[in-house]
Amino acid sequence: MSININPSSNTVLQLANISLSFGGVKALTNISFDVREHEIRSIIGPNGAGKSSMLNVINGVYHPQAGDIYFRGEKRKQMNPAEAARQGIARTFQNIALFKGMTVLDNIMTGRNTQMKSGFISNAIWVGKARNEEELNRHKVEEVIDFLEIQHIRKTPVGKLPYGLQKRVELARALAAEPSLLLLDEPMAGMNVEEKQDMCRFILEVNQQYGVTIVLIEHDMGVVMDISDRVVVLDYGKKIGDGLPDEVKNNPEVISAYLGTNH
Amino acid sequence: MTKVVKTLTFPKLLLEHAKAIPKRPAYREKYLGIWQVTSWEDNLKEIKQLACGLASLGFKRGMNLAIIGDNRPKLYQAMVAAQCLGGIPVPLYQDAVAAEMIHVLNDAAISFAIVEDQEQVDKLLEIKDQAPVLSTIIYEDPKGLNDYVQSYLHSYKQIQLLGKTFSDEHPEFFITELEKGKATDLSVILYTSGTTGKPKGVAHTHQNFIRAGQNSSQFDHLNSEDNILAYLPMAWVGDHLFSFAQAMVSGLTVNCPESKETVMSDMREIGPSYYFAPPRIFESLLTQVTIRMEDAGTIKRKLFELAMEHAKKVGSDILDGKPIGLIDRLQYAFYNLTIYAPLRNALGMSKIRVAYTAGEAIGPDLFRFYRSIGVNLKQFYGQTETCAYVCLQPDGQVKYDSVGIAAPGIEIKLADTGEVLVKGVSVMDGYYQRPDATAESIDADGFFHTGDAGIIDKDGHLRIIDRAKDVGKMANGKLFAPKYIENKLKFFPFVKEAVVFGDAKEAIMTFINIDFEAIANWAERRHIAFAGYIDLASKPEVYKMIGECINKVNVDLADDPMLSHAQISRFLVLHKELDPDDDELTRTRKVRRGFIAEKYAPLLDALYSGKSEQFIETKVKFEDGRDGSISATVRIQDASTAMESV
Amino acid sequence: MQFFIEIVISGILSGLMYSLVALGFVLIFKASGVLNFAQGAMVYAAALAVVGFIDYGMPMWLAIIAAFIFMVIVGILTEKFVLGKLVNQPPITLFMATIGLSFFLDGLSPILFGSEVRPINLGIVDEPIQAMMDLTGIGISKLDLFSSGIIILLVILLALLFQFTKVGRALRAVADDHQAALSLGIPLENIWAIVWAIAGFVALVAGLLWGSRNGVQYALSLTALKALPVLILGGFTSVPGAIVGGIIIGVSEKLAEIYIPPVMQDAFGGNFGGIEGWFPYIFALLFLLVRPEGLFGEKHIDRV
Amino acid sequence: MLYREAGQFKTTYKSDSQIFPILQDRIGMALLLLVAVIGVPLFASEYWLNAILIPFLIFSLAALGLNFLTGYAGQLSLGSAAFMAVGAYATYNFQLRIEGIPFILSFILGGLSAAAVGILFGLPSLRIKGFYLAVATLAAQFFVVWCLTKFPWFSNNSSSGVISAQTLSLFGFAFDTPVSKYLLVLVIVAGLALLGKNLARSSTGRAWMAVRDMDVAAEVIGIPLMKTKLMAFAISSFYCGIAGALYAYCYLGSVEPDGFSLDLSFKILFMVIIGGVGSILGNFLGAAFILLLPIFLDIILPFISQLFHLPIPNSVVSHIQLMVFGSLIIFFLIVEPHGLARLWQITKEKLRLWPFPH
Repeated sequence: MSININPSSNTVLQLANISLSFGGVKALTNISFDVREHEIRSIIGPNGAGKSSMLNVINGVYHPQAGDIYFRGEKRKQMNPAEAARQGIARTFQNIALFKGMTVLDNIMTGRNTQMKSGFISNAIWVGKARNEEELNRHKVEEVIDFLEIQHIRKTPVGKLPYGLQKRVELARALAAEPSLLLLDEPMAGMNVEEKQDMCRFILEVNQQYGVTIVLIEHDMGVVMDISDRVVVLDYGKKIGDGLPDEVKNNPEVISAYLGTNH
Repeated sequence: MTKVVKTLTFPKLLLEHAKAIPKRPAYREKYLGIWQVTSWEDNLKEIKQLACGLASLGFKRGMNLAIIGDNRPKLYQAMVAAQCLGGIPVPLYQDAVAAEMIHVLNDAAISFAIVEDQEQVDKLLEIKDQAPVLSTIIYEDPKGLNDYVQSYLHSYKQIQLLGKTFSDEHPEFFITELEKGKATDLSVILYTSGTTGKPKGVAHTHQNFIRAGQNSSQFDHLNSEDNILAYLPMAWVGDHLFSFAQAMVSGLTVNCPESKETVMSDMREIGPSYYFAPPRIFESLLTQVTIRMEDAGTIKRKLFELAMEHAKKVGSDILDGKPIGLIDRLQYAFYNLTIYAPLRNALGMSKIRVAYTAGEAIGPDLFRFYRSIGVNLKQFYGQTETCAYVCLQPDGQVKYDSVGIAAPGIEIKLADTGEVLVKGVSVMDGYYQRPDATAESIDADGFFHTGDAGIIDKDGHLRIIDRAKDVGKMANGKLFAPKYIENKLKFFPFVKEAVVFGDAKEAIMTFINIDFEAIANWAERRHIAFAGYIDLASKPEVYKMIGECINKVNVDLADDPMLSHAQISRFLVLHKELDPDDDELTRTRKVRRGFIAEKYAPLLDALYSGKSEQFIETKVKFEDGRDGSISATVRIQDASTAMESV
Repeated sequence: MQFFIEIVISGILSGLMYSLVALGFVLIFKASGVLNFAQGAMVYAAALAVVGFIDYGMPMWLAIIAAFIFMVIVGILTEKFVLGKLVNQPPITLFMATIGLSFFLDGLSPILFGSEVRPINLGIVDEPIQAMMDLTGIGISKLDLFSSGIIILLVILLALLFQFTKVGRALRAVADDHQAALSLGIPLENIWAIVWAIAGFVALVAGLLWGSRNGVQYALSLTALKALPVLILGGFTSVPGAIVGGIIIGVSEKLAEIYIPPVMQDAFGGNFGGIEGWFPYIFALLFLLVRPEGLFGEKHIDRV
Repeated sequence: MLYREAGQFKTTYKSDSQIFPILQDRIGMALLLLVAVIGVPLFASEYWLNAILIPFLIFSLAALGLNFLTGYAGQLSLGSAAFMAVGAYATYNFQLRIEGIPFILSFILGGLSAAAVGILFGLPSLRIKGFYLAVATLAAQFFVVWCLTKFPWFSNNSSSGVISAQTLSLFGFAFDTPVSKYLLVLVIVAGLALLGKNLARSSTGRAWMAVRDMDVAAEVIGIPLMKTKLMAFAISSFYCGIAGALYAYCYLGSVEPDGFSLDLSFKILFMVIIGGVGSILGNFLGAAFILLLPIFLDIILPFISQLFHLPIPNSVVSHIQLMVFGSLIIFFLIVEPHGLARLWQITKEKLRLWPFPH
């Protein structure tokens, strides 16, 4: 996997006064924060605080009514998912969004689609270009499979896998795209301790070994405080805290927000 | 096939193959989803680069190179690389915990180590202070290691790059160093599993293993077309003979599985033509077969049973080429099409020409099963000190209770204690820096004392009954051969381990270790609920069933005039599985009877004092290395003995 | 002008007939999220049942009751043996199952009730109302008017049912949230069975009305195809949508029938009649491209 | 049971991603083709060729076309017959109006015309989903058939739009015997099936399945929905178009627009469902099943009626056919939503595991 560094500034992503609402319901109100190159940036907050919506805004699944997004210095009102992907933003979803009808291998291969250029005609004829490209990308994918230690389920249909492994496969699919910015939506939700440890290990290695910038949503405070460089706290769609883990931990507003809900 | 030359070494064999069969695969390794092939010429290139790299780091003639990891081509290549420089590879058991490694590292004065991955690196770093000489660690798989800062850590790749530049500067270096090698140089140091005391380093010369390899290869006509699956510890003499010596001699292809979990499926993919496994593996395979067949439909199961009966009847005779009636042959052919062949296929044994087993006595039924479905399974005999090369079973004269005849170039005789003595090509140079120990085990006439008690039957086949020292006398002065009885017990699929006591005692007692998988399955089918290992082990039903097994053994013993007195009178089922990590078994899973006797003294006393149950608490080491203890009240039961048949 | 009005009115009236069939679709879709392609086949079956029972010697009223019972049974069996077995399957699968169901019914009902074309006589003749004719010169068939009346009545009836009965509330609840429906203490299966029964009743009414116009024949089964564009237009879940959509389709279709073919005739020559087969679809489709959520449907966002 | 996979290891991704990775399958396929190319022409009767094998192959192709759209890309279509019609009529006109055009070329052009129409009616799929789209495809069904009937130009002014296919000839060789037609169809269908399989296992196919299984996720990993969906419509229609051309030229000889009715569309849909959505093999199984079923019923029903001494008039027979069709669809959707193809897959797995049950 290639390291993709933007020399111009070390702020990769800047969100300015983002507001988002569905019909009348306000999901996000006037939220601003930034993400720096190579950091692990966590977004925390009680359920329904708008964390997932935040990610959806970042990679363009939702389009905010107000506010601007600066990605790699480029200003835009909103992102478009496919374009975001082509620019190196990959993500996983809170409730797994794998392609149920396909094998693990194929699922991860779809992560390479943006890199695969051969048209449908050469695909149909198969020999030559398309095939070489297929093999090249298969090799890349196999590296990811090796990295995430899922060799043994390579050819299993994802539907048949236990939850923890599915999460891992989804991460694999995201990594296969060789992203520079990786959005993880509760990658450890519903995992047992062992699975969580593995997942932590992988996230850290992705971040350190391949220099991928990571925006992380996670409920497990222990994990968040351990691995993130900086933390944003949302509550009812508003930002109530932002800073280093320790700062956030001792922020009274945050504490009160969390006292209300049990996390 | 190469002639035996006084100067022949493994590196020189490498050169020969690289010249003679450059394009043939030397190694295959399942990696990134496919079998990555290393041809003999590439093999040479890789090894040359590594060797030169090691040299440039200061690895010199006479030094020892520790090798730790699962079976990987790069680690096998590392062995040859060391030998090219006149160094000596020292493979360690990769699943040993760090502490266990200290002794070997110091005993062999290891300064260089080539290891597989982060796991092994961490172990070495953990004990580096206790192994002062250790100065350089080279890892094959960089995963997770990139933020390790230690200056003495290098990746395999780096070293090979170093080697490239080095050999560019000194083009002649590699070949000259290689040529300096003599057949009488040490080629490897293998550490004994150490049933008793600290492991000793067994030092072998090139010619030891080359001759053992050549003779055995000729014995079974191995050639560069053959395939073997390398999945047993590299530190174990068997693997060194099969996956290294014989491979280097005959040029056969060594195939390395993707991971421990995938060995079975990888075996299926490769379909080796030459295969070794200790009895326990053949046993667990058979257990799986029986378990899986139990869920089959009635018709299929009936067919299977019929096929198995017919196989019992004529299978092994057909394999031994004995004359068989036409009808039987036709029947066999039919079953072969419908059952045997698919079964061999499912086990990945379709292409096997020769399969060996050794290390432990193998159950007759087990042994016959594989032969009868057309797998040419044979036994051999040997130990670390003899390159695992003493006796072999020739095709056509295979018996389950013998280990075959003296192998080419080997002379065997029995001491009057019944101990087996061996002399010949494969006998070690000596224990590494232990002349005392060497003197103990190799006598003036050059015979190595195996420590096994055996007898030689009428057609010259050797039959091992027990460890010589374990063949004790009972209080009444009659012969007591615990291992012999233990093996008989272990032939039952439900008995995983058995420990028999009775030396200098008036009665014979035994601990049983149940095979959890098999018995759990057995229990489920009888709707016997159980909470876990301990609970299951203490179930009356289980005791009843084990009791029956023991009775069978007693009946069996009664038939043998020499042993009819040595019947089991009482037994108990242990509440925990005997485990190498708790030192109850050796790494090669031999029971340490003495140690167990001490550790479970209360139970043993209870057996002899006639109690019907006994509480005990035992220390255990958990997988993650933590210490803990488990306790249970173990039931004890009398066994029904059989009348001596006159 | 007069002519135009006459067309519009007849359009409205025939549109209401479409609405009636569409209504059947909506009911089932609201309750169980199934697009019941067999609705047309049910109309056919119902009508056949009526004439069939009459042939067996029942009086009209009894035949109708018997037919209703028959439809209820069909509905319940469908719920039990088709949809009941397909829970948690993707909607498309359920849809295809109903296609299978429609084939099944199209095969079954003629076997039970005979396949030859027969009239239904509701005692209302299909002729213009004289008085109105004299007054405005606009001819409206009594039967059409009667039918429309029935349909409006039916809609009101359903509305009341949905508003003021426990079952109705359950039905509405189940439409937006199965859990909520369960909390009302009515098992889903029953609710669905009831819905199918109601749909069966609607089909019966449709069968009677259509049948009384152009006789009971296989063509009735194709009324489903009439209703589908109405559904795209009005949305699968909206009763008013079905009504309004039906009227829009009916009117636009009639107008198109009159005004488009001549234009094309001038352009290409030849006869371009019979556009009612496709016109509603293209019309609805174009409408949809402008307003994907349909007439009354609300925009929905994929939650991820 | 006949599988002997031990020793069939893959040393390259090429060999790992073959269509038939297992040797025994490759052998089986080779034998099958051998029989189809040599055995059938030698032994099959005219009836078999004309009434069963040729339509079987043609419908398989049409089903394959629909399967791309519905099975792989998840866009349900009820208008396949319309695209077949476009293919048939376009080919006819290219033959008719372009002097000495090679028929292969006219077939391809016919297919492309169908593809164009496909894209046109696929456009709604960008705004609407699921049922709405399914219903929308009905528009294509009705509109196309109507156009072909009403615009005399398409049918060269023949009454009620009937066209009678010109004889196909290549380098002076005329495909006018059943055998020659059969072989022609076989070659075309086999070729297109191979291309189809390649598509299905390529990035194109994966993009389709991704859109089918979860379009949001697909978009998020950078798969352009519009391009992917329209391509599915185009390729699907192309295949249907070719099938339509063969239908007219190698099967019926003369066709009328009403021949490409909604019933035909459903027939093809059923082939896909019963054969297996999202499978190449399934289309062939499904086509065979749907084609043979009526024949089977025709044989079996009289027999039954004799058995129970109850006369079954022909009208009833056709009704029973409807019922059987209907109940089979439901049966398959309930019992095996992935159709015969999955059943075959399961049997194959069993054979591979033999003698073990699992």
